[in-house]
Parts: sequence; C-alpha cells; structure tokens
Amino acid sequence: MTLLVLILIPLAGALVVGLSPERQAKWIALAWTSLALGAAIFAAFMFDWANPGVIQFSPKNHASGDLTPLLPLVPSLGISISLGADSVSMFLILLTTLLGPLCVLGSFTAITERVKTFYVWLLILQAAMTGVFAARDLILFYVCFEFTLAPMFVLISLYGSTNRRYAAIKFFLYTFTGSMIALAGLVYVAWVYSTIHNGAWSFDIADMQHAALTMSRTEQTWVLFALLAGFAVKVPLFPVHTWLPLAHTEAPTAGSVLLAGVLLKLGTYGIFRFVLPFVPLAVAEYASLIAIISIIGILYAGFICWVQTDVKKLVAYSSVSHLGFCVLGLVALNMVGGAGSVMYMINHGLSTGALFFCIGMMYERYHTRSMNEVGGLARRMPVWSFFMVFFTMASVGLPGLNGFVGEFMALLGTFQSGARTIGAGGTHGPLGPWFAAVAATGMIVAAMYLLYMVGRVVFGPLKEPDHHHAHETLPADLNAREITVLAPLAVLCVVLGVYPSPMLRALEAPVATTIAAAREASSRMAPVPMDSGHAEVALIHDGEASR
Amino acid sequence: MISVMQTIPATLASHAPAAAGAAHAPTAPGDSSAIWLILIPLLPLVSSILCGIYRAWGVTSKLPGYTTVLALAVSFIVTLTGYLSFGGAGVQIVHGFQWLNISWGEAHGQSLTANFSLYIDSLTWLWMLFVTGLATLIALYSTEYMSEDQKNGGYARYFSFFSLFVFAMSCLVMGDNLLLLYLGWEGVGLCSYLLIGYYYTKPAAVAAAKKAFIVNRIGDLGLALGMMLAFVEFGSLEFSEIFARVAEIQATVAAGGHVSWQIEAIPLLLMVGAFGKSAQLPLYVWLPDAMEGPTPVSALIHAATMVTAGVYLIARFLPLFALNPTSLAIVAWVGGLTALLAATIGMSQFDIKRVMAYSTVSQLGYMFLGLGVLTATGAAYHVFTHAFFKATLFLSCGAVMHGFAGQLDLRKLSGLRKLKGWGIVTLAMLVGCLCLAGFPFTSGFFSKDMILAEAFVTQGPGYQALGILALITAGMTAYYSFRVFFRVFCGPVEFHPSDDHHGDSEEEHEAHEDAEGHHGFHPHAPGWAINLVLMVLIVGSLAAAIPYFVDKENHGWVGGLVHDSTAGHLVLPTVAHGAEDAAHGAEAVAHGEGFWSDPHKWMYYVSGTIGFIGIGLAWLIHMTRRTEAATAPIADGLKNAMRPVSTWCERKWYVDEFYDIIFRYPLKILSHLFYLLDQLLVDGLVNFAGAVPRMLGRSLRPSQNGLLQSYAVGMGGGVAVILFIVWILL
Amino acid sequence: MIDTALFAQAAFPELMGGITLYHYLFVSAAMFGLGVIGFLARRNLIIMFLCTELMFQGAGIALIAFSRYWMNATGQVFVIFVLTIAAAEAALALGLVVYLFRRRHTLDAQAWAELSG
Amino acid sequence: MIEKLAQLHPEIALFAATCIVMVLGLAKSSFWRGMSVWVTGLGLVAALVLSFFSPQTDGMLPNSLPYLKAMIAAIGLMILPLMGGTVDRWYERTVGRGASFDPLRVTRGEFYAFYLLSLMGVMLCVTADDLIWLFLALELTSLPTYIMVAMSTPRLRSQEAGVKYFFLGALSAATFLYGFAMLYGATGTTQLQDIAIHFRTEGMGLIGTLGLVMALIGVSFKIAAAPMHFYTPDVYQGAASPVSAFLAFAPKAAGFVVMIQLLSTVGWGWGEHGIALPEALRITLWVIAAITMTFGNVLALLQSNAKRMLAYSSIAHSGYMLVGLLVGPGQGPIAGNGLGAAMFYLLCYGVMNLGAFAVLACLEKRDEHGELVEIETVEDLRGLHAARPGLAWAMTLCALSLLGMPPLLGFWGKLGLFTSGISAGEIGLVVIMGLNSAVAAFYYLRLVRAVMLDTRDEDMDRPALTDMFGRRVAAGLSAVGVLVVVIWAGQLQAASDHATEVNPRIRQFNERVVEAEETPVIESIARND
Repeated sequence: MTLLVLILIPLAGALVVGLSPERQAKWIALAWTSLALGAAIFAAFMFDWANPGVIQFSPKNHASGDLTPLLPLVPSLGISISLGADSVSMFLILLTTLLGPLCVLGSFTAITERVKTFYVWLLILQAAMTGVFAARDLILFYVCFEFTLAPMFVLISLYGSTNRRYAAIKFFLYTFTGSMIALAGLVYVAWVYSTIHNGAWSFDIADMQHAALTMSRTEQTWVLFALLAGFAVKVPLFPVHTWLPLAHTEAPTAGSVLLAGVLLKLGTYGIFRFVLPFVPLAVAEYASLIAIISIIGILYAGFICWVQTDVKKLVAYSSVSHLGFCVLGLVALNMVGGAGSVMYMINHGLSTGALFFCIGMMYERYHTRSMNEVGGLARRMPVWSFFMVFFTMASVGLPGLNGFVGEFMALLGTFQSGARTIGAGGTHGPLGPWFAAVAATGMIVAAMYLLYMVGRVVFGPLKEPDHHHAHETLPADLNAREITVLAPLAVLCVVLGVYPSPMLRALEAPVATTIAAAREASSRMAPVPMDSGHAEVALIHDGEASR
Repeated sequence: MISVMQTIPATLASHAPAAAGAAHAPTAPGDSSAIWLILIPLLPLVSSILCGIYRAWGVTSKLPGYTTVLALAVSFIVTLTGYLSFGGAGVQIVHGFQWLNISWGEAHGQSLTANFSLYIDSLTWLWMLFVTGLATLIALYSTEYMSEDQKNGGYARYFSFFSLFVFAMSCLVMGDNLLLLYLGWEGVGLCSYLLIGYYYTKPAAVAAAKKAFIVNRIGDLGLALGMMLAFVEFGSLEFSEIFARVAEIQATVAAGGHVSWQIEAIPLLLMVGAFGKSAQLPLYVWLPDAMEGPTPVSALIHAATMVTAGVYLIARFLPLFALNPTSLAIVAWVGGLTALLAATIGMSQFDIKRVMAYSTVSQLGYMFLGLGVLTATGAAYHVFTHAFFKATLFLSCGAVMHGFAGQLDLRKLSGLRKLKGWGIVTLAMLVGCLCLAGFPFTSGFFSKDMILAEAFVTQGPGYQALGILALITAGMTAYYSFRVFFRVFCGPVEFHPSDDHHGDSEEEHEAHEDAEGHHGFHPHAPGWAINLVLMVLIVGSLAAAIPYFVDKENHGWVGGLVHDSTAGHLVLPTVAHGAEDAAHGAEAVAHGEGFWSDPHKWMYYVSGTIGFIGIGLAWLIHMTRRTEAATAPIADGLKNAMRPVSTWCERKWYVDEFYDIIFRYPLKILSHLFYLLDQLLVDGLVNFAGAVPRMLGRSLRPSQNGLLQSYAVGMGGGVAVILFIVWILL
Repeated sequence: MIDTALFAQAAFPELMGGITLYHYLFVSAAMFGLGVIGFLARRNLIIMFLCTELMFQGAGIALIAFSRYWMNATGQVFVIFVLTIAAAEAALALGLVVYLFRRRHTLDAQAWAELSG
Repeated sequence: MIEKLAQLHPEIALFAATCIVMVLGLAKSSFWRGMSVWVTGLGLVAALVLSFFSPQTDGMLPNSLPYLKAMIAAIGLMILPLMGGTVDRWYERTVGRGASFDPLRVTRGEFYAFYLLSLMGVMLCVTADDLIWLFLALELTSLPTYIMVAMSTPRLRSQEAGVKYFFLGALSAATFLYGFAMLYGATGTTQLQDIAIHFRTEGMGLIGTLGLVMALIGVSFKIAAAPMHFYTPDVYQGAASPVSAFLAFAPKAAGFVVMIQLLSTVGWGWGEHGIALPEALRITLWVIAAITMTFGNVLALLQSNAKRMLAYSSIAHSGYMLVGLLVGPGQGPIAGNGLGAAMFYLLCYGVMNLGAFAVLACLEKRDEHGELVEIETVEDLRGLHAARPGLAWAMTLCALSLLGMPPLLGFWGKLGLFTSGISAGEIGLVVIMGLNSAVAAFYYLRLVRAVMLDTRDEDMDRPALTDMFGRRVAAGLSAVGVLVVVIWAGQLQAASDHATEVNPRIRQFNERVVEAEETPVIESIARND
C-alpha cells in the first residue's frame, strides 16, 4: 500500500500545483516533493532489510501467501495494479524521490515563465518514474515506462534552449519506437505463459519469469532482441544513443538532471529486471555481443567527449560512456558485476545529476555552455569550482568517492566472469579478462575528457563572455539555495564511496536471484578458455525445451 | 538516503568483517591490534577537512599552516612511538571499518572483502617514518614559503591538499589490502594534480597537472588490472591472504614446480603501475613538468614521498616478483636506462628545478635497479637517504626562487655564497650535492654503493653491463649536481630577478619591483622557518649514513627492517637462469676471496673515484675562467663542439614530442573522426529511418489528386488485382 | 396437379436447351464490366450514374440466373430489393446532379477537383 | 416472428424518433424546430436502453446485439451535441430576425432524420443474418450519409465531397452487391447460417471465394481500407467537422460488423493451429491491413490540414482493427479473441476520434470571403492553450490517446490488438503495427505541440469560439471519456469478447467438420423454410 502512496503523492501534488496561483507554484511543488521524499524514507524504514531479495510492500493473500494484486485492471488479460519492491527497486525509488525536491529547488530562478506547467509536469514525471520501479505487473511497468515520455517531451519542448522542438520530437519518437517493439516482446512472453496455463493470461513478473524459462533458445533470442530494442535505446547503448546529447543540450537543468539521473536507469533497470530473468539462454549466448557493444560505447563516447566544446553535450556523452560500464557489469552474469552495475546506476544518478546542476548554475549566470566563451571560473566562483571538481572526481571514479565502487566492481565482475579456469576468485560467465582490460582503458579516457573539461571551465585564466553583466538576482558565486541543492549530493557521494558495504549487503539477494538463471545457462556452455583470447562460446547442448 | 545508511548497519551488524590477521601470515601475528595507530592516517585527514573549512570561512592568517604542521607532527610522533613499541618482526593488522564487502558463496574465492584497516610491518614503519617526518618539516617550510598567498585564500587551499596528500600516502603505505593501496595510489595522484595545478591561472600549470594525472592514470590502469588478476588468482585482495598463497606457491616452486603464466602476469601488471607513479622510462614525462607547482610540493611529492610509492609497491610484493625473474630483469633494466637517460638530460638543463627533477628520475632509476638486482635493502636505504638529500636540494632551490622573485635559470645567478644571509642555503645545497654525487662517507654514497655492488653480484641477463652503465650515470650525476652548485653558488656575484613571479599575486609584486629598478633589487634572505628546516635536513642527510653502520649483519638498520618484512623472503624459481641457485637476497656469500672478486669491497673505491672525477669535471668546465653568470667559456665551447648531442639532451631527447606524435595527435584526430562519424553515420541513419515514411508519403501523395475518376481507377484497379491474386492463390 | 418444376423445364424446349447458366453469367459479367469501364471513361456525371445502374442490373441478372439454377425464389426476391435500392439511388443521384449543376453549371466530373493532396 | 421483432426494438425506437423529427423539422415555431434535436436524443436514449434487453439471435454473432447496439447508440449520443448547428444555422438566425418562415428552406429536420436513419442502418447490420438484409442495411447506412455530406456546409467543397462520396459509394455498393450475388450463386441461399454450412460441406469453390472476396472489398469501402480509401481525405475535408466525425464512426462500425459476419461464414478453423482463415483469404486480409496502416500513417505525415490528417489517421486505425479481424475469435477463451479486441478498439476509437473533430468544430475563423468558416489547418490551432486551455487539453488528451500513450484509453485498445495478434502468431503484422504507431506518433505530436506548446503572436487572427455550446460539451465528453473509461476497460473488453463469440452452432460445426463427419443435407434444407 505504501508504494501506491508513493506514486499518488506526486500526482496529488501535481493537481494542487495546477490549481494554485503561479507565484506559490514552486513552494508547493517543493513541499509535495519533499513529502514524497519523506514517505520514501519512511518506506525505507519499514522495509525489512534482513531479507532484501523478497518482494515487499505488496499485499499477500493469506491463504497461498503469494502476492495478490492491489486492483485488477483488465482481468481478461490478467493485468492488475500490483506493486512491490525489493532492495534494488527501493534504492532506485529513493534516488528518484531524492532528486525530485532537489530539481524543484534547483530551478527556482531558472524557470520564470509558465512556472506552474513546469512543476505540474515535473511532479507527474516523478510519479511515473516511481511507478516504474515499484511495478510488479508488466503492463503497469510498461504504462509508467511509456508515460515518462510525455512529461519529458513537454519539459524539453517548453523550457529548452534553441532547437528544442527537434530534440523533443526526436527523443519521443526514438524511445517510443523502441518501446513499441519491446512491448511486442513482453506480450510474446505473456502469451507463452497463457499457452502453458491453457489460456489464462497473466502479466505478473513472477509468473512470466517461470513461463519464460520454458521458451526455446530461438524464441529467447527473438525476445532478447525485441526487449533490447526497447531498453538499449533508453540506456543508451552505442548505436542508438544519438538522441541523448541532443535531448540534454536542449533540456532545462531540472529536465537534464532527471533525464540523466533516473530516466537512463529505466533502461538498465529494464535489462536487470526483465532481460536477465526472462531470456537466460539468449543472454548467456549473446552476452559477449552486448559486452562488445557497451565497450565500444565506452571508448567511442569517451573519445567524442574529448573534442566537445559544449559542456552539456560533453557530460551527456560521458553518460553514454559511463552507462556502458553499467551494462557491462550486468552481462558479466556474476554477483560482483551485477551488484556493481546496480551501484553504478545509483552513483551515476547522483554524480552526473550533480554535474548537470553545476552546469545549470553556470548557464544561469553566463547564458552560454560553450567552453570557448567561458573559462577559468575558479577565480570568480570558488565554491562552485569546489563542487564542480568534486563531482568530476566522483564521476571519473576516484576511489573514496561513489563512482569508483560501481566502476571497479563492474570491471572486476567482467574480469572474473569466465575466468573460473584461472583461480578461485573467477566465476563461470560469458566474458573474460580481455573484456575488462579493454573496458578499463575507458578509465583513462574518462580522466582525459573530464580533466579537459575541468581544465577549460574551472581552471586556467579567467575568460567571461563579453556581453556578460552580473546576474540581477544571483550572486557571482553560489547562494545558499544552490548550495543546499549540491550539498546533500556531495555528502551522499562521500558516504556511498566510503561506506557502501551495507548497500552491497542489501543487493546480494536480489542480484543473486536475477542472474541465477542466466549464470546457470552460461556455466552449462563450454567455459571460455582463457588463452583462446577471444570469447568464442561453444555450446555444449542446445537449451531447446519444448513447450 | 542518509537515514537508510543508519538503519542498514543496525540490522546488518551480524556480518562480522572477514577474519583479519589470518593465522598463516608469514611472520608471527602481532599482539592485539593497537587501535590508536589509526591516528596516523586520521590526523592528516582531519587537518585537511579543517583547512577546507578555514578556506570556506576565508581565514587569511597562518592558522591552516600551523594546524597542518601540528597534525603531521603528532602523526610523526605516533609513528615513532608505534615503531619503538611494536617495531619488530611482527605484523600488525589494525581493523578500521568495513569498506567494501560482498559475498556470493562460502568457498574460498567467493567473497570480495576490502576494509579500511592497516597492515603494519617493518617495511611500513620505514616508509611511514620518513613520510610523516619529511611531511612535517616541509609543511613547516611551506608556512613561510606560501605566505604571499594568504590573502587570496590560496594558503588554506594549499594546506588542505597538502594534508590530504599525506592521508592518501599513509593509506597507500599502511593499507591492509590492494584496494586501499589503490585508494591511496589514486588519492596521491589526485593531490599531485591539485597541487601541481595550485597556480591555476597559469595555463602551463593546468596543463602540467592534467598531464600528471593522466599519465598516472595510465599507470593505475596496470595496477588495477594487476589487482583484479591477483583477486582472481588468489581469491582475495588482502595482503595476509595473498602472502599466504604466495608462500604456498613458493613451496611448490622450491620443490621444482612450475608457475602458471597468470601468476607471472601479475608482477608485470603491478610493475606498470609502479613505473607510472615513480616516473620510470615510459611514463616519466609528467615529473619534469610537475615543477610548475610550488617548490615545497615538488620537494615533498615529487622527490620524497609519492614517487617512492612505486618502489614501495615492488618492495612489498617482492616475493611475487621473485616468482617471475623476467619481471625483475625488466625492472632492473628499465631502472638503469631511466637513470642514464635522465642523467644525460639533467646535464644540459638550465632551470635548476628541472635539473633536480631529472636527478630524481635518475635516482629512482637507481632504486628500481636495486630492486631488480634483488637488493631490496639497498633500494629501501637509497629511498631513505634520497628522501632527505633530495628534499634538502629542492628546498634550497625553493629558497633561491623565493629570494630572487622566481628566478631559476643558472645563467642568471652566480656567486650566491658570498651574499649575506644565504650561508645556510649554500651549506644545504653543498651537502645535498655531495650526497647526491655519492661523495665518500655521505649517506648517498653508501646507499648508491650497495645498489651498484649488487648489480655486479646478482646473476641476471646483462647485469654486468647494467652495472657499468650505472657507474657512468653515477659520474654524470656527480657532474650535473656540482655544475648547478658551482654555477649558482660560486663564482662572481651576479643576479637578475625573473619577471614572472610564481603564483597569481603578480599585481603587488610588480609594484614592489619596478620601484626598485634592475640593480636596486636586493634579494630577501630566507626567514627563520626555512633556515630551521634546512638545518634539520642538513643534519638529517648527513645522519642518514648512520643506519648503514647500525645492525651490521643484515646491512644496516634499514636492512633489518626490510629483512623482517614480507620483502625479506625470496625464493627464486631455479629453472629460469644460471647454475647458482642459492636464494641470493639475504646472504650475499662472497664466492671467491681476493679483492677484485668481491664487488662490495672494490665498489667503495671505484664509486668514490668516479664521484671525484665528476666533481672535478664540473669544477673544470664550469668554474675555471668564468667571469659572469651567463657564460662559462669551456662549458659553452664543449656544448658547441658536440652540437647535435647537446641540443638533443637539451631538448629532452624530444620524448614529449614523440609521445604527442604517437599518441595525442592520432587520438585527437580519431576522436574528431568519431564525432563526425557520430553525427553523419549514426545520426544520419536514424534521421534516414525517420525520413523513410516521409519519402514514402511524398511518393504516394499524387494518388490523391482530387479527380473522381482517378479514385475510381484506383479502386477498380485494386479490386481487380486482389481478385486476380485470390484466383491464383486458390 | 402440374409439378411446377416440370412445367418450367417444359417451357424451354430442347431447341433452346443450348443456353446454360454460364451464358447468363457471361452477360451479367459483361454488363458489370461495361458499367465499370463506362464509369471510368465517360466524364458526364449523369452517364457515370447510369453506368452504376448498369452494374446494379448486371448483378440483378446474375441473381435471376442463379435463382433459376438453384430453383428457389430467393434470388428473385433479392432482385426486387435491388431494384428498389437502385431507384432510391437514382432519385438521390439526380437530386444531387441538379443541385451541382445549379452551383457549377457543368456536369463534367473533372470540374470537381478542388480538394486534393 | 414475434421474438424476431424483439431483436429490432432499438431500431423501432429510432424509426419512431425519425418520423417525429421529420415532422417537427417543419414546425412553424422555432421552439418546436429546436426540439427536433432533443427528440433525436430521446430516440437514441430509448434505443440505448432497449438494446440492453435485446435477446440472443441465431445469426453469426448470436450475443453481439446488446454490446454492439449499445455502443452504436452511446457513440451516436456523444456525436449528437456536436451535430447541433450544422445546417441552416443562418436561416434560423434570419427567421429569428423576423423574416417570414418558409418551410421549404428549412433542412434541420431532414438532417437529424438522416442521422437517425443512418444509425438505424448500422443497427440493422448488426441484427442481420441474411444477405438481402445486409445489403439493405448497408445501403440504409450510406445513403443518408451521402446527403448529410452534401448539405453539411453551404460552401462549394461540401458539394464536391458529396459528389465524390456518392459516386464512389455507388461503385462500391455495386461491387459488394455483385459479391453477394456470386455468394448466393455459389450456395443457393442467402441465409448466412446456410451459407456457412454449405461452405462447410461442399467447400467454397471458385465462385464462392471470389464472391466473398468481392463482397469484403466492396464493404471495405465503408471502413476506408486499402484499395477503397481514396475518397476519405477529400470527403472528411469537404464535409463539416461534425459530419466527418459521424462518418469516421457509423459507416466504419457497419463495415466492420458486416465483414465479421461475412468472414464468420467461412470461420477461423483453418491453418495449422486451427484458428486462422483459409490461406487465400488470410493473405489478402494481411496485405490489405498492412497497406491500409502504412498508407494512412505515411500520408498523414505530410498534411498541414488537420481534418485531412485526421482522415488519414482514421484509415490507419481501420488498418489496426483489420488485424483483429484477421486474428478472429482465437482459441483462447478470452484473451486471444481478435474480434473482441477489434470491437473494443472501435469503441475506444469512437470516443477519442470524436474529441479531435469536436475541437476543430468548436473554432471558427473568417476566410478570404469574410464569412465565418470552421478552422482546418494545424496553423489555426497554434497557441490554443493561451485562449482556450480547456479545448487545448481536450485535443491533447485525444491526440495522445489516438497515439496510444499508455494511461489513456487508446493504449488499452491497442494492447488488446497486440495480445490477440501475438497469440494468433501474427507477429510480423504486430511489429508493423508497432512501427506504424511510432510513425503516427509524429503527426499526433505535431497536433499536441501546436495546441499546447506553441505560442501565437497576437497579430494573427485568433480563431473565435462558436456560440454552439453543444460542441464544447462533445469535446469535454470525449476528453473525459478518454481518461475515465479506462477504469471500465476491463469490463468493456470482456463484454466485447463475449459479444464477438462466433455462433457456437457453427463453431461446433466447424470442429465437427474438422473431424470430417458428414451432416445430412436434407436436415439443413428442411430447416430452410
């Protein structure tokens, strides 16, 4: 029930903001998003961390003890509003509800006209995102997954900068097409369920997971590519990433933060929650292909960042590169890789979100994002420079800060997956040390482009755009409001960097259950011979299971 | 999110941290872990945070300086007492808190645990003593040196980064597992980035800082991969577990077993990390540019502590390196060649800080040579002595720079010896140069001698040739160190202040200078803090020779420390090379009597004479018939004589340009290509896919031309076609 | 009592026996085809409407033929309704054509091509 | 005979209302003339109520009467407020100002009569179980619409639309009549039941197949499917928006119901899973569905005129519904039922499409001749949120629902088609449908952006709101429907599944035939009279 409350609070907030006068809109929005954050924290308290793998907060029918849906929506198709969260969903919901108030606070001075519409759609977006992470029913997941498009489309179209219309349309169409194909894949799995249970349809994730295992390898391959079509666009993986830099440069600050902080995680969460459990055989077989794509993404996007002049586009491409690590960890099919990639989702949300806040604050003062026009701001804005360098170091993956934990574990997971023949630390898996070696060079590229940015924007001789005049309301350096936006993120970066073990403990159970099927499938395949160099997978026997 | 952190530990306390201090560590486990040893890394961290807060409050007094000096001094005292009370064969495992642990099974390799805990054995004591000691001295030195920046807030920022550096260095040295070592490793990389880029308004400093961080990152990549391979191979990152496994492997090797190539790969990868951090041949380019930072930074980081991290890493994992003799050979040869190359470049530089930088690279080359030829004691002792005399040299250069408004070119300074108030600086410079040159009975002489001797003793691929090369380099070192001394401190008194003063406080300084005009400029002699530190360092450099005589049987006090630590027990796989299979490291049995047969004996005399020759040459070339600072007739004559070689040396063998051509420019072009590809091909494909429906639409549009009959034709035609198809399909 | 089936058969003496169902179908198909071609070829609205009537009657003939073939009256009942509908359409068509003529003073189908694209 | 009459109660109610409306239309006092709208409404309400009590028939879709007729009456009721003020609004104004009343000039009565007659035609299609009845019902549906289009606006383009619609309608009527004739020729009866049995026993034969295909194509003119779609854009643009809204629903409903009945004579018992149409028919329908979808979406992309864009989108939506027809009742008890999904989608389409046309109908602007004309182009819609936020939100909700944006009604309709499509193994067609709705997203988003996000600089003349309050009610109804009906989506889906169960007797017959057991021919002939 609490999860339903978590979704309804932002919606109610949107309604109230919609009806309130334009002047108070931002304060009411702040109140409601903080209320949502409080509710999320309260839910975290109620969450039984002793067994994080179990789906909690969803009503159980007393007899059979399995989960009953909250409210049947389309009984004939077995669609119902059933919510539930394990620790992974819990953490992602906390991330969403944390970024909510910060976004509202961050855009007090940024948004001046049509303020009410901005906050209405921001709250609707937050509700949709919470819905995605809390959904236990596949169609409810899909409904919220799709519905995040509309608010984002409005935010970019109304409040973006120069060619925002093109960016908004491209963002919407790109993701919409991908998710349409993903819907076909998901419905196929539901249909497989109905053939087993003679016609009774169900879209509940647990049921479909059992049904999916009976699919033959060819079916699983088709479903894998269908689901990937939808989720890869959202992540974004290498070939389908071109919408992200455009959307980021055109989105308002709050839009960018939520887009980078949470919306990209829908893709990786989708892969984590649906691709790994539903199509284990296909994942085990094509894991090396997905790994190669994400590694290309890491290096390709990394090098592109190095030649960017627009700061926001640089950070956008860096998100493409960073999330390559996240997906790499997922397809490593072992505990360290899986937990690493989930940690990465949360850490990337915090550090890149904060980076976008900093860039937004600079943009508010200098109204330019190009590194040619503005530079060496440390002289003018020391506090801002501290935060900028701090979050750059977090996203470069400096040990002691949060970026490192996710990145290192993803790389270690990739290294040890498939290295069972080497030593005790290795595990069965499709990837191998060569993948990790190439991916690790991404750390160097990350250092190159992020320090290039910091070197141009923060350090170096002071350079300000000629038409620059002091901003009427904002002081040269950060004011109290802006610091209260960045401070919690900074503290979290340090806390998650220095003391992540309780979180890792909580992630063990859900990651284990999710990758169990895929890991077992990949271990049945011939172990990847270490010295063969390339990860060529020889299939012992076909996973053909007749339906 | 924060509250979640509090709730989770409450319910998760049940997961006890992995058993620390595993029973089968090579040496007997220390008694109960002394929790107060945690203070050593903690105090610098606290002072770093405090200085950060001072900066936020805009403190302009010397308070940050004094807080840092106090914190580091207490930390040094704790180290000293810790050493005195525990210093022995034992290994202390002091457990801090759980940093990173996740487990996916009960078996040996199925859990990744990395805690904030300390692994303290004698090697750690050695390192921590001179790290905290020198850090305190240099911090005191910088309180005065950095005084000009108090007003613009740079002062607090400097000391915050300074103490953060010491924290990172102590994590590196005292870390209980490879991950904490990696944290320290990247932490010192970060601090060197921040400190080199301290004068961030100067583009050269920013570029140098970026270069340092990225080159270090390349080294860190090797370390990271080595760490991962170690985890996969040994099932854990903790030193106690790793050394236990290594002990088992040593047992099999001793019994003639064969070492798998994965284990042999680990030292090769760790070596790359060491070369990156300690500025060895392929990755040394960042150290000379690091001189852009303030001089105390160069003294502490780029001479005494950070650059020795690489040496510490190899010393710590020497048993692992010993399993793969080729890795040791590579270390030796890389060390030797770096020493030679750096010495040749050092001879032709005019900026005295650059000379000192290249001499550091060269001396580090010696240390790696020492490790390569299995004399961990020699290497460690050279690290110890080098830390002192190099710090002295740098700080005296700093005093000169401080006094002459940033002037560092030896062609613009001469005869400082005779100026009032510069006595201590001259003495410090003299002692430093003597130790560096390896003048007999100085600390440098003994430590370098042990390394040179070992080069001739240990059997290894071409080690004799390497020894001779090292001797030639020793000669060059003597030459260039005294070249600087004679040109700057001796000869006719003459000085020209440089125009660009370091740091961003140019405004006040210009006013100060033009008022005085060229000749009216009188250098301001160093204050009490600088002189005090220099005096202590002079005593320290000279005293560094004493440990050689203490505890004679295992090569001095330092040898004793090294022997008790993990670096002490070496087992060489017999298969690799040479008939002589005795574990060489410890005993160094002199296999023949006679004077010439025992390198240790004749090395004293040979290296001593080479030192003299070097100094004599320097006197001859740079002192005789030199009337003014700018030109030294013989030196200039010699330089023109070997025109191509000298210019190559001066241009640092064009290594930087070579790297640019091989790496930077191609990568730049590649990334521009990628960006173009991204916009045209990848985006183009997407836009094309978007345009297909539009094109299809445009082609179908004429079908709707508004004419009634054309619609009828369309309909009739459609019906006919469909009927025809159905008719065929039937 | 005369058996109606026989009577019908008798009405077509052997001489005319040669005309079978398929002749009628051919005629109706021909009429239908001509109707379509006429609709496409001629430009005058009234002629076009007559062509649709032609197609309706074509269908009518087919119905009559089948009714005869299947020996039941359903076909013919159907034709009666077809005729009524054809009449209704005729009324509507002529009303429309007159209305158009008053607006555009031409009966050419090409005149009505404003809406397109 | 009596129980047969019981099935026609709703039609009778409508017919009664028609007669009253005809008379009222000519009444001298403008009050009574005004009442004709309310009587129409009353008739529709009566029909709606009576349709719930309609019994089971023994036609092809035995229990389809309550659901389908209620749907037709309900959507008819939603369109009715939109219809107000379409015809002789000016004449009423002149009479209001004292001009002498001339009964010949007043057309409002006939207009509503035609409206009711057309709806009655659709209902008759639903109850039809005989070819002749089908033919008459179809003609009854389309003839009134020809006239409504021609008289909808005094402008020249309505006459042009009327001409095109009438002539091409006549052409298609001739086609499906010929098809019916051949069907009668092949089977000897016009009862759908007997045709089905005949096809079962003697198989379809050449004439039977060609007849069925010709009938299907002829009827597909009503739903504007591929070869017969040419008239749609010109007619929707020419006619007044309310009439276009009506055209988008009533003939389409009639067309789909007739096609379902025709297809069920053949039955879906073929194919290797035993749930598909005969191969030839399946491929034809597959091709028609794919082409219709693609034509509709692709041509709509280029449109700057909103009405033409909505016309093309109605073609596309017919394509989507054809997928449901192709799938047939499916073998799953509920979820795999394509027909149910198609009929539920028809209901959703009726609700959401109405809103879009209603918003267009609400706004007027002066054209070059200075007279008040309905707005048409997307350009006119720009910046609507500033002037009329209510209408802007209505258009946004309807456009997003037409696009298939999840929480709204359109998504649940499309989801039904997705699940049934995939359960019948038509994955190729489902993916085409997915891609098509992505292409459709482009032009619906253009509508949303024009209405919600663009700003209008003041100098351009802002379209004024018409004084017809009814049109805003219709827009509001549709917007609310799109949001609120989602709650009953489950029940409605189940009802439409139940409604589209193909006649069990035929179904068992299909199964029995599959076991190739012979039924005595005599028994079927005996039942004939």
